[in-house]
Amino acid sequence: MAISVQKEDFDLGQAVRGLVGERTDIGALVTFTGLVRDTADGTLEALELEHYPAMTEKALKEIEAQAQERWNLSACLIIHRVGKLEPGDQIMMVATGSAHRRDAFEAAEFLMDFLKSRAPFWKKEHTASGADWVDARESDEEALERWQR
Amino acid sequence: MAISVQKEDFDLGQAVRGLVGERTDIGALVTFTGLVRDTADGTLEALELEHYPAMTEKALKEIEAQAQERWNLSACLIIHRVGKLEPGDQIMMVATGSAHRRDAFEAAEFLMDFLKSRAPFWKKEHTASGADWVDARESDEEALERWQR
Amino acid sequence: MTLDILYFAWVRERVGTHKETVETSAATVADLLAELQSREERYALAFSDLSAVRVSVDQVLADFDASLENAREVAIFPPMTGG
Amino acid sequence: MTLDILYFAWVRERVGTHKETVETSAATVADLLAELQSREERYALAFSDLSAVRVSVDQVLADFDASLENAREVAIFPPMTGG
Repeated sequence: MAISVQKEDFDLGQAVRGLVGERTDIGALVTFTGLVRDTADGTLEALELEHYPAMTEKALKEIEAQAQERWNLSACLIIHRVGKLEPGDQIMMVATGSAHRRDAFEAAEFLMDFLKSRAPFWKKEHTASGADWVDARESDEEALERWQR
Repeated sequence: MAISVQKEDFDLGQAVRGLVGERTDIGALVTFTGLVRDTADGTLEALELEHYPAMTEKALKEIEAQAQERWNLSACLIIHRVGKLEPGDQIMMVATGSAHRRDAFEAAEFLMDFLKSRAPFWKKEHTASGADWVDARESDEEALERWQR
Repeated sequence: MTLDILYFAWVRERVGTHKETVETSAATVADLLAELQSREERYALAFSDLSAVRVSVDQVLADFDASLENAREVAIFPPMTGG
Repeated sequence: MTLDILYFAWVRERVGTHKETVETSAATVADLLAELQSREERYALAFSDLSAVRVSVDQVLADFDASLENAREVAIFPPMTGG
């Protein structure tokens, strides 16, 4: 129910506290944080995130609405950063709160699987030897298939 | 690789920052936080957590070792509180970090399924009308079965 | 009709612009792409492998055979890599 | 042999103590439970429904037919409710 696309970093604890607030009906809260992972040879200088602003919010709201429809969620949050990040930096997070853990876990995985290949973000890796757009992974498309029912 | 049983509250953001540190090989970090959920009629005054100290650390280490064996985990954390808590309070958390999200998600779910019914904690609900030990749930035993292979 | 076309990531780099406004009578996304490809080499290059290209019509993901009737904005980009 | 026995949650409340040391020659956990049950009403009550009781031997979960050979500490408690 909260979506933010931002350049600034975020604090996981603060985000979750803001989401839960004074509520006492949430028993289970799952978060996923995506971090900038260095290349295997340790040469990553920066990860640049481009997005399609007019579409991003629409896409994230649609993905969130689908999660709300499929699971009993009391709370849901998506934060995605854009701009230039460094290895180890936080890229994005989702948080899902529910009465029970199964809903929270499944909804968080669902959000991530859709964010990976259905939200209009593109990543470019900058290394000493140049810059390359990150290829979409076959496994990310496969991950989506299990939610088709 | 880090286990703590404590009376004090914890901060999700701080816990995760401590776990990740300066590492740049973690692309995916999943957390689960268990919160004190009020009863359906809103009469919960406190949740009391009892544990078996000599066994707790052994059990948590064993559960964590199993997770490490089954998934590629770069980082793993379990914090479990004991004592008297109020509705909305944080009870416990796990965090799992990995290169890719599937490992982090599955390992976190595995840890939670085992913590629920294989770690020596017992919960007692205090309401205006008295105190009752929380019954183990059939569904928690069923949740364990899917990890048996 | 008048259509805004947006390009992202390496499609943007190959086409050489982020956004342009075109006059077209293309009925579908596929028609539009073919029209652009025939117009200039840089489009032909950018869309040479259609399996590596995704499109949206008015900010909603669409197939190549999607109709452009009443469309205002088309975007062309590589498979998304969010999260 | 001398054995420390620990009780938790409602088992502790029904038995009325958290920890006691007993002299026993019980060969298995089941033998030990039967011995305690025959000793006093409060044990009989606490262990009346064995399907609601779990045990550990030296801090490791065990079955009722687990041997007590070389055991130092047995704990008796309801199904755990962590997390």
